[in-house]
Amino acid sequence: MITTAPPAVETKKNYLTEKEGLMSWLLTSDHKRIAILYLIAVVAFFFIGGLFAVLIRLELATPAGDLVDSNTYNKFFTMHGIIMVLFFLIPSIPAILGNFVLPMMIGAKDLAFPKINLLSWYIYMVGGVFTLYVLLSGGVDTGWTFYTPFSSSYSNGYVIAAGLGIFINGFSAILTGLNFIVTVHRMRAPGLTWFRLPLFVWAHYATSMIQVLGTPVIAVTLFLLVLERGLHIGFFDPAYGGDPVLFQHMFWFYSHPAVYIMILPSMGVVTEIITTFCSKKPFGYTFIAFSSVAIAVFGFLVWGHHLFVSSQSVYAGMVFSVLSYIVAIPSAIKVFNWTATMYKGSVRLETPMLYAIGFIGLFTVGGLTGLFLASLGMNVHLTDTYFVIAHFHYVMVGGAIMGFMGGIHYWWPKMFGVMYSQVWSKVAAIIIFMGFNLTFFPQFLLGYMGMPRRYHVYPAEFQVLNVLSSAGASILGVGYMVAFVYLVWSLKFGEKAGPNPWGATTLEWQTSSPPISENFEVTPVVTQEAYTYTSEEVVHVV
Amino acid sequence: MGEKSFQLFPDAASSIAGSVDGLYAYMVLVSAFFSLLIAVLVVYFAIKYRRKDDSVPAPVDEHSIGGMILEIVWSVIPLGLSLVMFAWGASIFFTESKPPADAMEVFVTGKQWMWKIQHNEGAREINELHIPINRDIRLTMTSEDVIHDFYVPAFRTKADVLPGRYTTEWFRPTQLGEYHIFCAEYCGTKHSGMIGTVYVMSEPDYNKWLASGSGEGSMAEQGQALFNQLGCGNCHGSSINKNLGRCPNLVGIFGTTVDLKDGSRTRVDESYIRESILYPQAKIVAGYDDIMPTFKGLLTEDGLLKVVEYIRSLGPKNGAPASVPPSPTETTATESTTQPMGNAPQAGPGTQPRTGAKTGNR
Amino acid sequence: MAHDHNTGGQDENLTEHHSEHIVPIGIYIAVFLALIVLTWVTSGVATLDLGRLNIFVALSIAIFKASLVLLFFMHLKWATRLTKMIVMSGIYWLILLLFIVMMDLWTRGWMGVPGR
Amino acid sequence: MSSTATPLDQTPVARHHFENLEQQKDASTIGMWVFLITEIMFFGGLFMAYFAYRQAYPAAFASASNKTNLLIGAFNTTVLICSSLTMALAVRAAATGKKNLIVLFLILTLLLGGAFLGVKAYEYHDKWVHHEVPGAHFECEGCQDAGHTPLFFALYFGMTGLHASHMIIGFFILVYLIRQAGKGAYTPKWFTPVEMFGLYWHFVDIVWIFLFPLLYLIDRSGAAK
Repeated sequence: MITTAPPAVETKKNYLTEKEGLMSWLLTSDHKRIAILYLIAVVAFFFIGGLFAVLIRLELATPAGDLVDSNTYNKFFTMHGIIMVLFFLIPSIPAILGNFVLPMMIGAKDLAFPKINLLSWYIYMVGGVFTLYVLLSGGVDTGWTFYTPFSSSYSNGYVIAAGLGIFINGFSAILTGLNFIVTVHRMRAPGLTWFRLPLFVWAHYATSMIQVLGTPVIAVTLFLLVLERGLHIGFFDPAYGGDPVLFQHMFWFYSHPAVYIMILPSMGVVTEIITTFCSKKPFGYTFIAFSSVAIAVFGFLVWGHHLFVSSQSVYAGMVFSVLSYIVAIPSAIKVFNWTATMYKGSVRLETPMLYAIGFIGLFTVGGLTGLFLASLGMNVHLTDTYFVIAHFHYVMVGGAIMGFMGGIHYWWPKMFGVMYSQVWSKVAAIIIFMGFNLTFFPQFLLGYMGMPRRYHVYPAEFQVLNVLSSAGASILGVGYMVAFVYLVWSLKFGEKAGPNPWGATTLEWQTSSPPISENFEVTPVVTQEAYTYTSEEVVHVV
Repeated sequence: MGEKSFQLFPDAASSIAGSVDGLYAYMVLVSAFFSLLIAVLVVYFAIKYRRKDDSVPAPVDEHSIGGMILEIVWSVIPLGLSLVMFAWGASIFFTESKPPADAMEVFVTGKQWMWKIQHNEGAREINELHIPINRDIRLTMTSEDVIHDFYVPAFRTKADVLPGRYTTEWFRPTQLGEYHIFCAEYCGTKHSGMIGTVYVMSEPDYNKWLASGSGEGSMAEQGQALFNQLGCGNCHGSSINKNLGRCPNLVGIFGTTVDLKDGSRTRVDESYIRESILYPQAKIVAGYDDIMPTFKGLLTEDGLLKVVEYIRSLGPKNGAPASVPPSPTETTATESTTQPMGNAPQAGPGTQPRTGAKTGNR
Repeated sequence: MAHDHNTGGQDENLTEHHSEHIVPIGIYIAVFLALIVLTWVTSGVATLDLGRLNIFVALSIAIFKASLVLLFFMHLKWATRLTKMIVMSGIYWLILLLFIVMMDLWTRGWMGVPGR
Repeated sequence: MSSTATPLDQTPVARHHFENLEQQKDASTIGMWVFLITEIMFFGGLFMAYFAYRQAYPAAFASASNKTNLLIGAFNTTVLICSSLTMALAVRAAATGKKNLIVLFLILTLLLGGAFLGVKAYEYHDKWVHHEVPGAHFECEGCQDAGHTPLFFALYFGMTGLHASHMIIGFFILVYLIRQAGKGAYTPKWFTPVEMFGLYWHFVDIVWIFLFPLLYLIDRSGAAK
């Protein structure tokens, strides 16, 4: 694929060392440095959100509410949801890995609007500060879904501050998406046609479409909610003549596609990892590429499956149900194509590949259980139970976070020029996989038995499964901690990684590790399709 | 329910539970098949094609293994299987959405954080629901504050309970016993305390329970009392004094479709009556002026339900599909409570007073 | 090789002068007059009782006016295919939002069961 | 609007990560249009709420809409269309390199926009005086379905308020542009900020073109009474 692969010149400074001092980071417009800024902030939010998860699982280890009172518990799961969904999952892969890798993958020096990129980080931080303020001043207890009229007229929490935090944060996602769209259209290296693009880029392009088209709707919805709560101007509360189901429509118009914001980039990461570690062109390139776009487009047509029991009309429910089944097909196509890519590949079970395989397994389960929830008759029984919790954690933790971890491990040598411990990283991957399944599989059973979500105390017959789940959560937590420790350790003590430790073919591996500030010594010219592996080109360094 | 400390599968205690479980079994089978298929293939490929030296495999020509055909196969088969899920689920949902016409009426009001339940015969209970086995039960539900959700896992059904409107849920219990009622829509601090119990009883036990209940009269009677107390009859008239001219007479309108002033039509159902009491000007019947004041704030949700039930008991015009002869048990159960209905004048052309009263009292 | 070779990887024929299209002043004036006239026409028509046609007429005129602004003031008429696609996707998604939610609101009550 | 950072007093050059000026302009144009579709969706949420409630409570919307002043509304629409024309002419002046005309037309745009906001402020004040602002003291004299009329006014203030806030943001950018244009920052080779702001201003105009019939023109004939 590549014609210019300049050797890493040792004397040339890389993007990490070229400028020094805090201000050089805070005022940078280098997409790679902004990615690092995001990495630090997003991981911090991940651990805050994770702390709440730990507290939730601790409380649920016993049926009675003996650790905290109901009000506190409600704040725990609300903060867990808000932080994990809006401050971790949505920015995680696009803003960190996408920001870092996407311009390099298309042979560009930077994103189209570097200053807007930095601005989006600051907006994210301002949104984050609002959220932390909510957290420290007493929390919010509405659930991350903010359903009216509870949120607008009954909740005692800091709904307005939380709503503003999410509102502000939304613009960060919009700007990132806008930047990616323009970059992919305008900044590709010579010769890099659409069908030579790495599939990671396709996935991010589709993600950006959702961010740009969906996020404004949640912003205006929360804006109306804040008006209703703050000024008692009625929009959704029946007491003012409003329709609370309209809020749900507007909320899920964004928040269902938001699930695809979380999973599509992860799918892109997994595609990259699988092709690299099978040294093989992905099976069905065009199908994987177009399935990303199909998910983004059809993903906007299915939000009503969150409203089957909400007094939405039966006929609307039927339309949403059948559309939900149709949007499942592109995901199925991807899973089959990944599997087929491994066929007759040259499989190396390095750490990123372990995460990718874990992703395929967990995402398959997450996706298939989504089919249960798309079915009207089944949804009536299962919605708002732990089945839903298990389903979306299989998709978001088993899918999105596995992809994130895989991506971090895959591009870590590129980002920092160092390699982490191969042994510990594999151990951590296996611990995370086991812990995850132990945490969330019992929740499927709980859900079918009817345990509702957001329950602080629960009947005794649910305890055994809840204890299993809590045990799994502690294993999962250990897994993440181990990963955190050896990754940080590697920054200082890790072995130096070459420019292309995995023998990958995409453009970002054709420059030094860490890259120079301009990414490439010379703008690369692309003459081949993506993922063309030939025996000579692969440099196996590890 | 209570004595079991551990179980892996919920009780199945309603007529719908069997079909939901059947669909569940189908979905579990399909999911298990595909999960295992993918897992086995991935693990097998990972082992079989594990890299042994640094050579790179010859690229696989997608055409040689029928790439396009494979893509079509693995798109179409899952689509077919999932459309079965859709059709099956939709048919169950349709059944769940359409209560049988002769279902027994129970009224549910959700409130932070309790369930208030009123039986048509007048019995009232909190966080408990006593119902007879093998009878269709129809819940008409509303909320006084936030959104709740009435969920009985053993019946495999739930529906949101919203403020400002009525929602409906129905089931037919098929197993004696006690089952959980959960609030399944997050409703605030004590959300997880908003639970209750359904007691499915045999018919005689149920009648006995009903007889020991309160003597406040049936829902419709209490509704009629409110109707008179608020002076509604002064304008809307009654069955004897049918035409006062300024306001539509309410006898026999329930379930019919009326023409509105703005040229559209609406069906007279619980929601419409509710809206007309609270927002009388929203949908004015053709030929009348907007002279009715709002009763917002003057009626509680419970009271509103009673008035609505009273107007329903005035019944559809004769021959309307909703009037089904009551079953013998109902007659015995409601015989005594129908007497006060005699206070309401029961004449007038086109109205079958006894049937109307009993229809309402079912 | 960089400076004389920038379009290889980019979308087809996007480098023509899309933005510098100089529109004759006459077109601007004509569009402007049309917009003004339509504003007063739509205000006038609104005072007639056309029943359900009223909203239809009002929205049609509004859509027509918006199209004039888009095409001429915003130069969409001379814009690249990509720009047109971006605008169309925005409009498409807006219609999606409006139409699908209205689909729910319109079909409520068809069952004849409250809340279904 | 990244290009606002471009140096003013020299021949414009592409920022380092662009191959050339053409690519940079292209990028700005696409970026601006993508931004505008996010704006479409942003207002779209309010339009959604509007249509939902209008179809649910037609009588309330009809009578509440009659509380607005048709003449003022039509006048203000005219003012805004005029400002759109001057904006279009400002862009044209930039493209043809007439520096003084740019400044003139931008100032006209600013003045017309100011007139629009002034009229809007008068209307708000009028509503405030007549207690037609949703809230505790709300009343709507002679309105039908009084229970639902606050919804109309909530949407009225929500939609026109959001629209006005876009205009106020536009004001600040206009002032900046006028200053830069006065310094001769925009040449036929590079006038991206003026052009991008033009797109924004016309978009704001389009929003109003829809708000006007939706808020002012319901049942003006009084047929529903």
